Amino acid sequence: MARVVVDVMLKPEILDPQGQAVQRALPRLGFAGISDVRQGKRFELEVEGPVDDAALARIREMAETFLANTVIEDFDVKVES
Amino acid sequence: MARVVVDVMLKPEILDPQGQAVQRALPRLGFAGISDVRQGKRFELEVEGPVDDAALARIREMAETFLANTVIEDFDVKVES
Amino acid sequence: MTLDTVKHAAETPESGQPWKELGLKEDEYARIREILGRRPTGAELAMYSVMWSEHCSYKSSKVHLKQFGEKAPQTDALLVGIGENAGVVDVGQGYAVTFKIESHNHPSYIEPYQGAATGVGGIVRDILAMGARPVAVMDPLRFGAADHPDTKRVLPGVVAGVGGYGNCLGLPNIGGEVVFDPCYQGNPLVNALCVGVMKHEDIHLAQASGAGNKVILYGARTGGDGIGGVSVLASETFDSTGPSRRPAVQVGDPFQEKLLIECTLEIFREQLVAGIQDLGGAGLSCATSELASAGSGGMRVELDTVPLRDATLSPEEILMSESQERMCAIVEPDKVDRFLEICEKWDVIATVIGEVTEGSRLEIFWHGEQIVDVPPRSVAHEGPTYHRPYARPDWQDTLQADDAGRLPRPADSAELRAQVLTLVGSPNQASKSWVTDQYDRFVQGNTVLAQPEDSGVVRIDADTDLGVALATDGNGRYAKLDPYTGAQLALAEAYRNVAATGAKPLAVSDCLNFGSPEDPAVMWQFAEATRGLADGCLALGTPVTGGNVSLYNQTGDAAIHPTPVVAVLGVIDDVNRRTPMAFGEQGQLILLLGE
Amino acid sequence: MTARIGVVTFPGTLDDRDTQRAIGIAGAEAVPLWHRDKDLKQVDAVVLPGGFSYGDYLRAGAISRFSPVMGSIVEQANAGMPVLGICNGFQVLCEAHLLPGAMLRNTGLHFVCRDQKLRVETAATAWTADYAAGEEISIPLKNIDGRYTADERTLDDLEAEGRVVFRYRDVNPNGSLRDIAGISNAAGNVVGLMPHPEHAVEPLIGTGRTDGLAFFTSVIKKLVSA
Ligand SMILES: Nc1ncnc2c1ncn2[C@@H]1O[C@H](COP(=O)(O)OP(=O)(O)O)[C@@H](O)[C@H]1O
Repeated sequence: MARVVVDVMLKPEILDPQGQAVQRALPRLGFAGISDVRQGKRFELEVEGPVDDAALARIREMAETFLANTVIEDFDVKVES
Repeated sequence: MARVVVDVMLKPEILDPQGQAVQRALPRLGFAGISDVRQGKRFELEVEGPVDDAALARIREMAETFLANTVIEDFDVKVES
Repeated sequence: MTLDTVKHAAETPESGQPWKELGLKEDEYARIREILGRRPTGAELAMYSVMWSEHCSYKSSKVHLKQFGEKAPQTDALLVGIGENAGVVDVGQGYAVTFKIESHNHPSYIEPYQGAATGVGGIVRDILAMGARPVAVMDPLRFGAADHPDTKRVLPGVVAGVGGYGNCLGLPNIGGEVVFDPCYQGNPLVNALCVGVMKHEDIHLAQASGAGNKVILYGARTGGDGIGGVSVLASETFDSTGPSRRPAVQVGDPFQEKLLIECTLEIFREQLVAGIQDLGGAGLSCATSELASAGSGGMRVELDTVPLRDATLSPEEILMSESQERMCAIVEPDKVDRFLEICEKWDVIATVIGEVTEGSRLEIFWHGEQIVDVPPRSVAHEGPTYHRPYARPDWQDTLQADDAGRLPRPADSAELRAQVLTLVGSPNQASKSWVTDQYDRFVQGNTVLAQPEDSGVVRIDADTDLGVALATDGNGRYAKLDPYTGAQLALAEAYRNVAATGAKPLAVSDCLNFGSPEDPAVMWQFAEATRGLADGCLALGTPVTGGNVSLYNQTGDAAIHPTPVVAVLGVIDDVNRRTPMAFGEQGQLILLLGE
Repeated sequence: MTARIGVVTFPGTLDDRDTQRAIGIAGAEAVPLWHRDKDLKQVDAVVLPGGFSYGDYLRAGAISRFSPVMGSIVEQANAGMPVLGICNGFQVLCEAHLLPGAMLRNTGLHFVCRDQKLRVETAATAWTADYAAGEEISIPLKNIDGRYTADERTLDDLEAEGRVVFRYRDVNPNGSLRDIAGISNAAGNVVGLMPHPEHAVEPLIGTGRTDGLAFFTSVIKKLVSA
């Protein structure tokens, strides 16, 4: 069984109030030196069978049509070693 | 400027309703062969200054006390290359 | 490791058992051995320990709670009284209403969002299990000082959790309280109320009768979450991790609960269940033993059939798991197929896990071996009873002597002005809309009055405009000064708030939040408050139909103020005649009633 | 003839029964539709009601969009059938690409429940004919993922084509771009909005206003006269 990770982040031009809220809170908590925070989603998929090119292509399609809404989000697919 | 990523996932033994809903939907959408899905959060932090051990230790502390609730969540800190 | 079967337990009487770690006292463990005539198996020990915990057995409080029955006023309105999941009140036109208030204090301190969310989820399932459609929720809350850093952690999470769960279920939030006081710093109070509506003939009870009837577990899969939660709740420390490394916090899935509600209501409509129970604290241990105890026969359960989220769970853990969003139903064999069909329609997992037997024992099997063989009543209804010592604390006189008359008076108009400003600017007086605007009060399209009104009013029949009104009130500061009168004041306030809308108050539910019962001073507060509430209910003619006790709300030696929270339910025959709080038109007279 | 308006129930839909009641009050017959059925039971129009279908997990509307009933609705909507998406229904319509743009978490990050003032920007849709363009109405709003977002070009096109149907007045409760509360497709038969007209049809209930009733009377008139 292999794990494939899909990271989904808001596109850079889209306002991310969650990330901003985190960033604004940091100095109050005593953490300085973080100039920007973006918050997104991480999906961990357990894949049955081999993670070959065909499987990855299917997962990419799944990310594009389902896990991410590409009107507002970018995604990235990675095989976890 | 360097980027540090903090991944926050529900602990394995904790119910993940979101991941479960995604997994249950996949076969209906025609995606077979995914035996489990977990959904978590991904934070991308832009760090001013060098990401040395001291900086990473601080970020780890931030993750532990603020970004994650370690009662139910695990986290992982990675420097993005 | 060998499985600790009933047979094995009988053969190994001397084998040591972790009864202490599970929160049992020595004499309680001895009593279990006496009941069984042998040492309990691991699974039996797990069941007794959770069911005999303070949280499930009310062992410290039940000698006092008895008064609610003994002093119950004469009324025709009560269709089901104390003892069931929730009491049921006749509101006329063939309708019955069930309501109950419960606490989820300790979990909400550990994980505010999920603690509060699962608190709402739990009380909603209680109401559903009576046969009712849940129609509204309320949430009386208490936090530490408004400006304390930990309040900033706890409060937003609790409010988001109450809202996140209730909003997603589609239950309008029609009222509650937000109170700040330093005494709640390490012990916030998260109480949640749910009210549900049904026709008289739809009332369902938690009992397993009729040998051959099937036991069906439906809803979420069982996982390792919340195991030991009950024991942790019952003990005064959070760091006791109990026998297992599993987390004591549960994550709620309001979507699953919404499906459970619709699915269960459809099952009720087709009259497919003979008995039903929700799974809350103590999970399957509680549901199976309570169903069997209240029924006529015994019960046999094959634990292997329980759908799991985590295949590594031991039988003890499956019995103790507090995984949310589960229900247990007793179904006649010829109705099982239809039952499962409706569950499939709603994407709800349902499994036959056992059946009602001729016998009188609750028997549980694992891999074909018997691991539990107990008289169910001894688990569910015959737990220990404590007569804890109580005594009026010696500081009570000093406290009462320090009355408002000793406060300095404002010397001039500037000081008076400053005092008024301080008062109206205090977090306890300020508008609560920053909280309540995060709650959906419109969903279901029947909300007649909600925040900021004195009580919530919902229509329950759109044709006749029959409605119910609900208010919750409590004042820990009054109750600390005088627990007897303080409880009555809470009752009187909620009663007035309901009456002021034009509704007729009918019944009471209460959530009694106190410190450690092992402290005689706290126990005295508890005894006085229950006595006050019972006397007050008798005087007003409104019976207590059910409620909840939350003890051990204390940090070290410091207990919270005694905080009885009282909910009053009223009926209004025509919601068109409700009276809102705001002034009406210009020129109307303002009258002050009372002393 | 009585118009027949379908109301879809997805798992987790909350406002289906209220919407059915509102349709009845407006004088049409409400027909329940189930997410697993392709069959639209020959209704004349469809409402996708509010709620948290599939718990709003993943993204609001993202899972519902793939249900069998949506296949039929997309087909009929493209053929001109009036479709209204309220709140979660609006989110489903965006995810299904019947309407452009997407809905994001409110900028305030909280669930917001309030009596919301709106301006009706156009009466030229199937669902707003009984209003006057420029009219202001107040109806309940309740959401946490209500921030309407689209790229600049899409927004410019929507404005130019008169497809911004509602705009928030006084307060923009969720950070929606250009104060957009609701939009339509090019033909004007498909409308989506975040606030809840079905909660504003009876004087006694909710905010006590009936400003939402005209949504339903608009479409009924259109259907009956067609
Ligand atoms: N946690 C809460 N949940 C829901 N409603 C609340 C909550 N707290 C306060 N409210 C509502 O806000 C209104 C004002 O509350 P409060 O200031 O306590 O009023 P009062 O002092 O008149 O009881 C009431 O309608 C009350 O029901």
